[in-house]
Amino acid sequence: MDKKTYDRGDIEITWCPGCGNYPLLESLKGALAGLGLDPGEVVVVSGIGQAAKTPHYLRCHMFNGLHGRAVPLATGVKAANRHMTVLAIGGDGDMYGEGGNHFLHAIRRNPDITNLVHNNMVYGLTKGQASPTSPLGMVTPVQVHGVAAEPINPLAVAITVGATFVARAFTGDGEGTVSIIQEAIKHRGYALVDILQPCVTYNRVNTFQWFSERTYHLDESHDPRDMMGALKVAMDRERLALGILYASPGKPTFEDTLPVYARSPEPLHRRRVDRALLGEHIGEKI
Amino acid sequence: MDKKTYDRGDIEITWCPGCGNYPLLESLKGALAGLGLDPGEVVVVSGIGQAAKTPHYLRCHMFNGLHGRAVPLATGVKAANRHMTVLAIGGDGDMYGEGGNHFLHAIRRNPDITNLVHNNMVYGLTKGQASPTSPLGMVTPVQVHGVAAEPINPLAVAITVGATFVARAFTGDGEGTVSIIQEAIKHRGYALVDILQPCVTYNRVNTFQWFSERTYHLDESHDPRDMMGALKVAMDRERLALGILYASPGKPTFEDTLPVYARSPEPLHRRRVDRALLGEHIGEKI
Amino acid sequence: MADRMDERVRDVTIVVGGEAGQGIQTIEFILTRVLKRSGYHVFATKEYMSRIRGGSNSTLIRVGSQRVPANVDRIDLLVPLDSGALTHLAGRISKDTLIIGEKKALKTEHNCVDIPFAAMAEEAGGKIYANTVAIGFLCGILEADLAILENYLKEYFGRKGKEIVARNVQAAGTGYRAGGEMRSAGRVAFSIDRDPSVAGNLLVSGAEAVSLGAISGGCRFISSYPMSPGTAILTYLSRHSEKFGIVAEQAEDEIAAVNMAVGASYAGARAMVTTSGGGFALMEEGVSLAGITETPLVIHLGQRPGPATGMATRTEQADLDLALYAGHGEFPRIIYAPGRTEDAFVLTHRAFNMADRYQVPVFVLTDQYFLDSYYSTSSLGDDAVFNEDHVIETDESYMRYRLTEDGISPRGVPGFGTGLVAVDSHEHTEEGHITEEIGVRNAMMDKRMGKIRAILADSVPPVLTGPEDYRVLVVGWGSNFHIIAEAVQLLRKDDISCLHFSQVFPLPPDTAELLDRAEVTVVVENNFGGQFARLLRAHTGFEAGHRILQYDGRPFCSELLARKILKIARRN
Amino acid sequence: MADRMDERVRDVTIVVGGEAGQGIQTIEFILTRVLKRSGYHVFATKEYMSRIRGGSNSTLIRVGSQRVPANVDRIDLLVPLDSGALTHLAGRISKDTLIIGEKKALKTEHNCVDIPFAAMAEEAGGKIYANTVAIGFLCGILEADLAILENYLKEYFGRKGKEIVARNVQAAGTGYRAGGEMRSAGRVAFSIDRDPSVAGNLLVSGAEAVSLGAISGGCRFISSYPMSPGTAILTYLSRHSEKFGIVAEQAEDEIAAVNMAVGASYAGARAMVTTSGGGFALMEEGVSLAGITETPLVIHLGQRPGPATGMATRTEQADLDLALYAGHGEFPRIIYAPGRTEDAFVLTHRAFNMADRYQVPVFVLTDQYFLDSYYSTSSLGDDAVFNEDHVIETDESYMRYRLTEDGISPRGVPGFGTGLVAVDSHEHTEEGHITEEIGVRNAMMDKRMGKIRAILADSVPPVLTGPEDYRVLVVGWGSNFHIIAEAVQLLRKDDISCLHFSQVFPLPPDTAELLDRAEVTVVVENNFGGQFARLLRAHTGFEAGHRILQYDGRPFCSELLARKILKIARRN
Ligand SMILES: Cc1ncc(C[n+]2csc(CCOP(=O)(O)OP(=O)(O)O)c2C)c(N)n1
Ligand SMILES: Cc1ncc(C[n+]2csc(CCOP(=O)(O)OP(=O)(O)O)c2C)c(N)n1
Ligand code: SF4
Ligand code: SF4
Ligand SMILES: [Mg+2]
Ligand SMILES: [Mg+2]
Repeated sequence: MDKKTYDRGDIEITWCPGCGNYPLLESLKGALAGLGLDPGEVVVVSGIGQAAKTPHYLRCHMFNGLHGRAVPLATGVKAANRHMTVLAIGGDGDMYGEGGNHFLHAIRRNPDITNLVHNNMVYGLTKGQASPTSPLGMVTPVQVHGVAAEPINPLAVAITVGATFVARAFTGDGEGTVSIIQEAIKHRGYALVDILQPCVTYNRVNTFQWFSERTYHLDESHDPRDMMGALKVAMDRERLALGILYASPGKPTFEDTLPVYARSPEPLHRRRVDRALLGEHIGEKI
Repeated sequence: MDKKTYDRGDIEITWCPGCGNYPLLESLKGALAGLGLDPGEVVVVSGIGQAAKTPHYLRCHMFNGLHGRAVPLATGVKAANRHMTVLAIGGDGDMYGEGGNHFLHAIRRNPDITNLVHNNMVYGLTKGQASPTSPLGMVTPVQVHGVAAEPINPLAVAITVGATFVARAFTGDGEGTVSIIQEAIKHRGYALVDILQPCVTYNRVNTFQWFSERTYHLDESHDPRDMMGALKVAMDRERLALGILYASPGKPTFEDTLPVYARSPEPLHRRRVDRALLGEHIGEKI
Repeated sequence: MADRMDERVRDVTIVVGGEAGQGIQTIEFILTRVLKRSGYHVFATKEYMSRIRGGSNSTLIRVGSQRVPANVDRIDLLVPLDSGALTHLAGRISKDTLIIGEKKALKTEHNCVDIPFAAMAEEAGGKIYANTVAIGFLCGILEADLAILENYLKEYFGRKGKEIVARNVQAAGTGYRAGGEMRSAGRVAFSIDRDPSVAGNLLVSGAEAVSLGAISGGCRFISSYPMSPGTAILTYLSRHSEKFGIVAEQAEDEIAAVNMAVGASYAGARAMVTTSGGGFALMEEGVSLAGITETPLVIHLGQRPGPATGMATRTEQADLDLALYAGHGEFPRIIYAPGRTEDAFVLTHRAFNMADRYQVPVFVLTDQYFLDSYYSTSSLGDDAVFNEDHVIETDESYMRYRLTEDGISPRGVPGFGTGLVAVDSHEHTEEGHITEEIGVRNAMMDKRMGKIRAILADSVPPVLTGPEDYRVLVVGWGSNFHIIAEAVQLLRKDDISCLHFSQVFPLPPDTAELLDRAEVTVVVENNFGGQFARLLRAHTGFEAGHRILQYDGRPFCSELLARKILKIARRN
Repeated sequence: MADRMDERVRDVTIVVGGEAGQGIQTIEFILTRVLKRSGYHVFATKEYMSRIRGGSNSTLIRVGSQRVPANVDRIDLLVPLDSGALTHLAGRISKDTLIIGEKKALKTEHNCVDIPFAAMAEEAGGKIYANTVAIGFLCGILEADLAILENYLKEYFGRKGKEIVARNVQAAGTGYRAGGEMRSAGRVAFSIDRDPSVAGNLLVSGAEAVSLGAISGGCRFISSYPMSPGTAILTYLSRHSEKFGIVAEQAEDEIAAVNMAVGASYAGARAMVTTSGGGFALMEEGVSLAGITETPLVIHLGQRPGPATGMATRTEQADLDLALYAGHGEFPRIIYAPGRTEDAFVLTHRAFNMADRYQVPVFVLTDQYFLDSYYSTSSLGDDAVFNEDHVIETDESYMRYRLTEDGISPRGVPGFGTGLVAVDSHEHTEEGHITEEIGVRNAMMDKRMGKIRAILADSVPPVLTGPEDYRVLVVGWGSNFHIIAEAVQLLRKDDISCLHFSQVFPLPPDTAELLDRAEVTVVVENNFGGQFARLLRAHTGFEAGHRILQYDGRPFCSELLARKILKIARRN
């Protein structure tokens, strides 16, 4: 399928020129088209932020929700209709800051959704404050004396919480990003892809070059089924591995555990109330 | 100091007979008294739940706040007055469920507070629903088909997020609990003590015996400064280590990084506005 | 005011008090069912502390020849399971209260019939059967049918084995005989007529009625975080999730809960959340999201006293304002506050239809008193309800926010039809994409807010009880329905009526007219501020002359309320 | 209505439009300062899209002989930095608008003076100086002082090195001369008197005034999560945190923010949060906590259009209801909505005193328009304010919630004195420990709610502008102060006055009386529902005859508002 299938046509994209979100958007379109997914079977949910504008630039179903809340919203969408391919997209602030609790618990719940985090290590849309992934010492309009809180390590956290698919991509690596996103979508269960994305306007520390110098591709020697091995790679803050750090397929998804789908995969909106059964049930209250 | 110093006298304690919270309360009093802390220098903050009732049973300063929010509240208290010894107490639902986001970010921020989590692996006060630490398969009034979400591993998460003091205690081990709490209080920075606490009313799986059979004490062979080693111990869900899994002192605390304390440790409530300085500052707007 | 003794003939109020964990609930459960099956109207309500064991709780059971489903202060028969119950209920024990139990253990100076439940239980096999003796005793005193009691005990204890059943039957019999003897001895003066048709009545609590209304309304998704008294709905739907095909998920917090529900609703599942004030406060941003995205959402808000944690297991009606103005920005909403269990069923059902019809958040506002009370009723009205279907199959030209005459854009869901469904929390175009354009903003605000007109025309009118040509009008809303009705009935005045609102927002169209007709208006509310009275004033300009407010965490009592109403009626 | 040309003599409205990132802000910044130092009154406000680069934004600068600090629709001089600005502002360009710029590039049919800024900039060293040329040009046309402009450029660009300074000075000079020539050619008809005293005036934005008021009020702790337009206060206090000894913490979310602030306040630090509607919705449970624990808390709520994400960088006054009823349960609160920058300073200062005095949450309710606007003013009133000290040193008998006559319990903090300070989110005893006891509950509710009486007596009265014996009263609140004042002034009618509320809750005691005196009342609000009008009705019974509402995300314009008021005044 041509990735143009996902183009919305002549629309204005409001990111800054040179922003890492542009190549990311292209990778995402490529990944979706490459999997042969019809836009009608794809639902892209997002929070609020620069990254979270992404669904407006895609021709498919979309729900641009609240800052920090894309993951529970996507969980609800998927639970109501298993036939949909559901992605939850947002920035590092969106997903690890405001949405931090959902990050933890979505992993535990394991809905079959793909979580793409545009990690530019800064709050873009609100003009450059520190995000949970901002490096120590980074000076911002609020962190005037430099960031003092330890940056979060989302990949390591995801692994310890029990995520079954954990990967890192870099917008500078279009091809790699496409294939990682595709693997993440194909994975049954919650899949995290943390995508290093330079913000040319507000992050003067973690630039394209900074990322280029520190990233490397995982090769065959890396076993994505070895949890402690993956954790070790994830804990390395000096050299940033690109690729699938951890993947352990086979765990039941959230939807698998729902009794509504025990007998039928039919989307919930197609179902009607069994009034006879309800009548019987109410009769038990006599 | 006699631990009776911390007794509130003739008050009614509303926990169920046999609840693990009773020995825990005693250990806590013992730990505070043992450190020679005057009740006037101790502030105990809690959320809502059975565990969170604890401060009502202690003679010291207390703030019984909202479900899930003890940690940010305690952070505010400590930031406003460094002279106080501040504890944040609550249940597993309180701290890892509703309060999950604060758990992550308090670790990053590293305020000098002690976080005691009464981990009974169930929601006690609300009558027996699953908590984030409830074991897979546990049947409850809401999880009627058994818990389906992977229990969270708070110690492992804390370590990957960068906590500098991570310990586990068990109410069945009073002495051990006293000394772990004391070490946690003495530690400069955020200290997590996850305390295994049997709930005799709602948790029929993780009973006193269940805990007794699975817990063991860390011995000298364990190096609490070895992060990956600690992580390995924390990741073990079969055998539950008691003691200090990880301790890495020396990291600046949140308060250390605050410019208000650069020149003076004086509590904020003692400070007065420098009107001359303000006048000068306003004058710059001409 | 009516003669109390006269009332007493028609109905008896029994209170059982004791510690949490002593079995009050079991007594209430069995007793109400056996009495109902014996042909008596029953009503039960409870009050309890926020703790799992110990403390002092009580349940109130009214038994009558007619329906008496309202809380009262008076206690005719008091069964204290421990002496703490006497202290706890001291303020409500009068000279007419008959205390039943072991006099020595209770050490009371009140009117006490010495019945050694524990000793009687020992006969049947152990102290553990004391509660069953008490049940038997109460059945005996009330002339319930012994066979029905025995059968019910067999049903109830069946899975515990024959021996347990036999002992319970024996204990009940012992009690029953003692009760009968006391009755024969003329120590009690009830004469409650039986109504055989009551045997076939339902016993449904407020919480069950809301839950059943949700199932009936086609609820397919509930995500919530436990919080008293809202939890009951989550528990009920969880328990029956397989049977009725419902996703019932305990979320990590209330924010996740509301966002999951909005997501499920976007995908076409009728969705709800249930919570209480504090949890709801956390959901407000999500309610605003439902508002601007026009995603149907049903919110059950079970009120309890605030602020903050307040009194977790008590009752109050102080979150009307909260529901009314929840969420930032302006968007339409509907608030139902059922007063009767039947209303709770029908209105919760209706909430799902209305949410879908107008694509707005709809509240079902209850409280602890309402949720924890139940009474005999012939039907929930489930035959009269049906589910509307407002989801359309989309085609390629589909636009989620198409501007239409009535402001309602046909609602598509992903995967049903060939259209794409784009939904946005920003102000958006007809296609559902972000915009800041003035013209579009105005059109979208007008479209959303304009729906209020149609919603108004589709109102649930208030219920007037009493004469049409009232001089005094007692106004209530939500859980106060029966309490006010009984209070006014006790007064036996032909110029006092009650007007009860179960749709509290928007105010039904004829509200002002109904209020204006009264010379004296009294608004009765379980809160400090008189929130409904203020709502009436803000929207109709009508200022209620009098307000009867109570904010101690307890429901009104009909006879005490009657006195307050009478005082106002007499003076004005 | 007054003759527009006549107005024009006294003040000129300049609009600079272009993409985000093109330097509009710099032009505005330098121009307003140079003009003010030259003796002109200035006012500036901006409107912008929710994006970092591109789009189309604009800033409006009014220059006058007198203070004219209100938004207007008309544009006298338009400086479009790109052709997009003309499209963006098309609706506001009239035959009287003079467009200044490179005619060819702008391709406009409107009245355009061809000034090749880019080419002129090349002379000075490059296109990059085009904005400075424009600044110079505007100064020239307005007869600002060239020396002041040159000095200011030296100051402003000083740290960039001599060459940059020299080129800017040169560019400005080129522009200045061109402006002067145009003026001499008689193409503009302003005659704005200079007032030398203005040179010493302050230029303080709404956001700065709130921030300075907070510092002045003794704020020691601010914890917040970024959200437009609330962020500005966090940024300001962060920038000056070291100087003024303030803990300024960016929290992980709004819930953490409010709970941290409550914790800090409990420990004795004057504490605040700043946010906007969506973030505030998440804080409501925390506000309720402050309510029941009687912990002082100041909340700055910068409104923007909702629902949900709405229009993130636009303005609205639609969260009055939200602030008013935020949090579950009932507790007293105070809401200030400053209308002038001086008020913002004084009332934010006062908010801290009142929060401490009454131990209640106090809101400072602003909006994007207010926060982003500024004008010349002689003083903020900082000489008149002082900080009260309400924290006591405790002794061993200390009880945090001691019942007192006026409901105010002396407030101790941990570590100051020998007492213990126990605070509880449940209903609590005088000692601060959990209780469910009816008597205590009632006493505590009465105590807390009773504080409203004292708060009322301690009100900030509304400001009446215009004759005392008005026939028509135009009522406003918050950011509308100057817009309404100018609108009414434009009408020059001696029977129309304006009444502005900066304390919107509780309503000051004389409110009803002031409203009743008018024959015709018009409430002007930047929202859909007329929230303040409803508040007036709910609390005073007074129904405003007319409402002028706007909810398109933009502030009112004084001359357009004047027309609407006139229409109403004429017809009634
Ligand atoms: C509840 C709430 N709080 C705050 C905001 C304001 N806000 C919008 S985007 C954003 C952060 C953006 O950072 P990030 O998520 O990293 O996305 P980016 O812009 O960097 O892609 C914030 C704080 C909001 N919209 N809602
Ligand atoms: C915002 C909010 N949501 C929900 C509740 C209800 N609630 C009170 S305690 C509790 C959970 C208790 O579990 P846990 O924290 O594990 O404490 P435990 O009782 O087991 O000690 C809940 C859900 C609340 N008080 N506030
Ligand atoms: S601010 Fe940064 S992240 Fe946002 S669009 Fe610009 S470059 Fe991209
Ligand atoms: S319910 Fe469980 S945790 Fe709570 S008091 Fe009882 S035993 Fe303890
Ligand atoms: Mg970011
Ligand atoms: Mg627990």
